Amino acid sequence: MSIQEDDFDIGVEHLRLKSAGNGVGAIVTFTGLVREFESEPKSTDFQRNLSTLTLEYYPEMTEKLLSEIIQQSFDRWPLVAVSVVHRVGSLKPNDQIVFVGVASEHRIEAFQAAQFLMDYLKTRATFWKKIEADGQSHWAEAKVSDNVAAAKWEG
Amino acid sequence: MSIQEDDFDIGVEHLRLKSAGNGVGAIVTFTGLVREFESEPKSTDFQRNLSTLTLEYYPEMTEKLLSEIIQQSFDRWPLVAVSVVHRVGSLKPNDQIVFVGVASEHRIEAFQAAQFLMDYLKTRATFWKKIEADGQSHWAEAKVSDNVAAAKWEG
Amino acid sequence: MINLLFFGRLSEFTKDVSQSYECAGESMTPLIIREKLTLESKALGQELSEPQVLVAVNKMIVKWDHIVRDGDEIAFLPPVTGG
Amino acid sequence: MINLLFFGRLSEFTKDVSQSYECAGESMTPLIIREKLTLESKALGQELSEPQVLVAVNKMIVKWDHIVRDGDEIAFLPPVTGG
Repeated sequence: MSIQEDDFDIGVEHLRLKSAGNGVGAIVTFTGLVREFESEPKSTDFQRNLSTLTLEYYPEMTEKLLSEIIQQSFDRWPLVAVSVVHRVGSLKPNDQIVFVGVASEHRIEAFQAAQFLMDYLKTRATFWKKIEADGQSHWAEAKVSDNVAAAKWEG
Repeated sequence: MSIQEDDFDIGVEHLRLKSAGNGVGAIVTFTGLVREFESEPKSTDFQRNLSTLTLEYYPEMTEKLLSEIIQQSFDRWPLVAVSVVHRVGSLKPNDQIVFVGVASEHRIEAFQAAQFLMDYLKTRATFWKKIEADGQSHWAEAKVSDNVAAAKWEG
Repeated sequence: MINLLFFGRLSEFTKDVSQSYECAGESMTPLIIREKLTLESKALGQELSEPQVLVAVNKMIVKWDHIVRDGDEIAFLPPVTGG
Repeated sequence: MINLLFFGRLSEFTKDVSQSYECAGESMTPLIIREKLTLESKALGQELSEPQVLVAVNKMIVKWDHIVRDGDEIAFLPPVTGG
């Protein structure tokens, strides 16, 4: 698990998961990218050109939360390895933001765990996005759809 | 889409998906690997050491079926790009067998489409695995769990 | 001439059976050919009669009573196991 | 001394408010500190009172009536938006 300003290399991350142990039959990865267009909050048609995305986090607490989320994924599914990388600082359109990779014996648990990790990361890990678009900046709003996605893993 | 004897490079495939168009915010990849142990059919505890996995296919028909499956994923979800690579011929433990990559605006459809593609590929694309383990060879049996997984996309 | 293809586990049972049939004007279907093959190898006939086995003519999945013509390619397909 | 941290959108409202409080023997909670901050900035007070805003003491999420001690770090956390 890593929180870093530097970019990450999917090939390197994938190789690490592939080499994680005997019996890996499935690797699922998720990569989140900065999109070039930013929908106006509360509007579906007006879009603005994003110039910079700045990611803030809470040092130490964010690492601890990510570790807990990763631990939960191991508690829920028989996984061989999990890798999470989240970038912070200043990013540009098409930059990579986040990587989640899961290696397991079979594909079902790898897909499930990767989705779980992303849903929990999106709603529980202390990162905040500031968006600069068309010369104005605002903090991103939390999405109801992310809370709905995370809620389905409860209970 | 490609059916090939050669190995594939996740970094290259990922870059291709990342560059597929404006607005890509999510990339999900699945990679299937040859596992070092082969469970005996109809037994859960006896395992054999796999030495070679040979993948047979039906030239032209397999390409056509894969194209249809990919088209269906575009019909079902708003995707930006899909990539499918399947190897054939003789493979060894830990070798890569199959790659499915999906690029889309948001993560939900990328995860769903990648699972759909794998479920359909596993149950509809004309590939057959021959397993050599502990000096004996046999053809892999189709898995009920794959049919169950594919059936959930119907109706 | 109708060419026959056997994939996966089916290929293990085809050592002593015809790999093609002359189509001498008579109306031919995969079902009739399966019956002819069963006379040549009972083991192959049993395998081909498994309900999960599909048949393709010219690389399209068809029903077993599909009419085949001279020059067609018939492929017998056991359950797929790729991925 | 209790240090205060404001993240995300909350940091936009803290220009003129205290970033720390002396803890002079009295029993202190994040709720009391929120009330003190509201006196300094009504806008910040409103933001902190949003039900989705969480509070962490020494990097652990706590309830608003958690007792804080000298040397503690209180962080006010708006809904997260990473990933």
